[in-house]
Amino acid sequence: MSDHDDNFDLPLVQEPSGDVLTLELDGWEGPLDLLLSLARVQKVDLREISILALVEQYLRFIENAKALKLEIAADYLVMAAWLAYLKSGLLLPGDPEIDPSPEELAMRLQLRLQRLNAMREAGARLMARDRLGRDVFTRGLPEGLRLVRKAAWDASLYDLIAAYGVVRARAEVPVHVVQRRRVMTLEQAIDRVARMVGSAIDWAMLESFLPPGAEGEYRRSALASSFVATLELARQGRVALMQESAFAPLMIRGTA
Amino acid sequence: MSEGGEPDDFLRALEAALFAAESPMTDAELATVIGVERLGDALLRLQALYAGRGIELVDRGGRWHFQTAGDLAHILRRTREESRKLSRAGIETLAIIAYHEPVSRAEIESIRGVQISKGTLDVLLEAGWIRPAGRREVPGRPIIYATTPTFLSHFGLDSRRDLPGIADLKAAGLLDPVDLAFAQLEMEKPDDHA
Amino acid sequence: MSEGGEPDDFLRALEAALFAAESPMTDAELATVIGVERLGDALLRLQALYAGRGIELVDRGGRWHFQTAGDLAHILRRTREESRKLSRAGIETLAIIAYHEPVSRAEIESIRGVQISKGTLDVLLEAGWIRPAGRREVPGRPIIYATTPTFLSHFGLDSRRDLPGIADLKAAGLLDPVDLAFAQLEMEKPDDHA
Repeated sequence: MSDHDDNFDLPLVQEPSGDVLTLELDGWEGPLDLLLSLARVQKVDLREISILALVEQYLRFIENAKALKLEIAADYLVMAAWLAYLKSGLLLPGDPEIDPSPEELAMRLQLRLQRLNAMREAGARLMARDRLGRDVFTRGLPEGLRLVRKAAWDASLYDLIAAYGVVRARAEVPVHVVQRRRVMTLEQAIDRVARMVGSAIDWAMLESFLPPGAEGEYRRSALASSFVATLELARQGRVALMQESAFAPLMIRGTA
Repeated sequence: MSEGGEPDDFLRALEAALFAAESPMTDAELATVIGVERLGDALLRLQALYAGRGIELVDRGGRWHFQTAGDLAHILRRTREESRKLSRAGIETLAIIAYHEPVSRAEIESIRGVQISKGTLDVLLEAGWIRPAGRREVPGRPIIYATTPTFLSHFGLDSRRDLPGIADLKAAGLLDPVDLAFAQLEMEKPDDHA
Repeated sequence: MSEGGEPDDFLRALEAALFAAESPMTDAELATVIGVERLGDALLRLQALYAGRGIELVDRGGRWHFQTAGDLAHILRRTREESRKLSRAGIETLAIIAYHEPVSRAEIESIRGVQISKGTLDVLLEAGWIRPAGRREVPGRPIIYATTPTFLSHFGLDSRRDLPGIADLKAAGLLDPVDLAFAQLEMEKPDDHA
């Protein structure tokens, strides 16, 4: 594992310009595929590969690719971030608080690679079998039998669903509908916060001005609008705002 | 085997070639297929091997082929009832009924965007795949159609709920315009590192 | 005949029916064609009769047919059939469906670590090797896929138990249900309209 760059089984592609070598990322079907090829380079049983070494190879590979200013698909970067996290977990002294543990995550990654590898080999063995119509043949000139519960009209399930696909594709006029989302408008928020703050003398958290039971997107909308509303009300001198530190709760009080 | 022990590889190859052939073959063609100079008496030996069996090897004017023994002809199809492919209109209509049942003819036409001929529904009715399922209580009281148990068994479905939904069709690439789907067949590069 | 004298009329009729059939036949279909109640061990006797010959009788998931012997492939191989080669994605997807069936699309994707591009399932469906096999009763009720009898005959398998190495893979736990939740967490895609 010492001779880093030679370890990579990378297809190298010569750019037309001739001076830049690029790594062909298209050669891999996603990060797991790349990890598996890297793992295979360790030339040991997949059950015994070193996940740490593998993680380092992957990260180095992505670094190389970045250095060569390649377009790297987002999922490769997501995997790189995840592996960097895993690596730090594996290197640092074990923190029993973290669940699942880095060791468990490493084991699962190993298992996933084994599973993919198993399927890849299974596929190759399947394709290498004696196949009907290529290696073995049925009778070339069958006389045919008396019909036994065979419908005279022939159509397969595939024909059926493909036909429906065609019908739908033909009928489908692309219509884009903007989904109506429940939002709290700025006007509503100003109205609401002004009304509520009028009766409050003590400092109150911004969140306490949200409608009770607001959830999900509506809550986010209400929070954003209420925040802007408090800024507007503060500008008008109707409320005072206070925050002890960055990201601390935003406190509001009426000035009246 | 009656003609002295196991057939040799030569005879086995000849047997397989005749079996797989799509038309009767001459002595010379067979020799080419199995890669020998001449067949000698191999065809006669193979013929003897099959004597009295359910199928026999016959020589028709210098061309050889296997055929069912004459006395067993009753199990063969007498009327060449070709199983016919359903027309495109037929399969589309059937698909629409399966996905939307019960539907009236006008509804099918509006989904297909094309009129359907009377014959199309007749073929589906005759095949036993659809049945009239009452009338829609709207002006004109049109007949509505639904699929039958025969339909389900023919297409290997346990229930209509097993039909892939729109999202599945889309995911499988079946909602793409035809030429686009073809381009994505992904059958191209022979891969070397599988 | 090696298996004790001339074949009886019953065996002759069975042989003729299998030779004449245009597609693999089940035990029950064959019994109907030759007009008997049940076949008993006749298929196995016929299979023994053809052992070692250029043609053999095979059982593909309960459907029987004659085919040429595998060791004669070098003589009979037809290259033109090979023109459409399955992509690597196609081969892997087929293997996953065969070894894990029934599986949903999401499960296939989680094993491969990439999304299935449009057309991959389509190609396998069109080849008649896979079929929708109902839905998984989980949120979203995804369609699940399984292999077909055509798959078994194409790849010369008596049943799914004969898939190469399946017993070992099972024993090694490599075919256990996928930990979907974990896989998704880890492989989360930034967008899913690919």
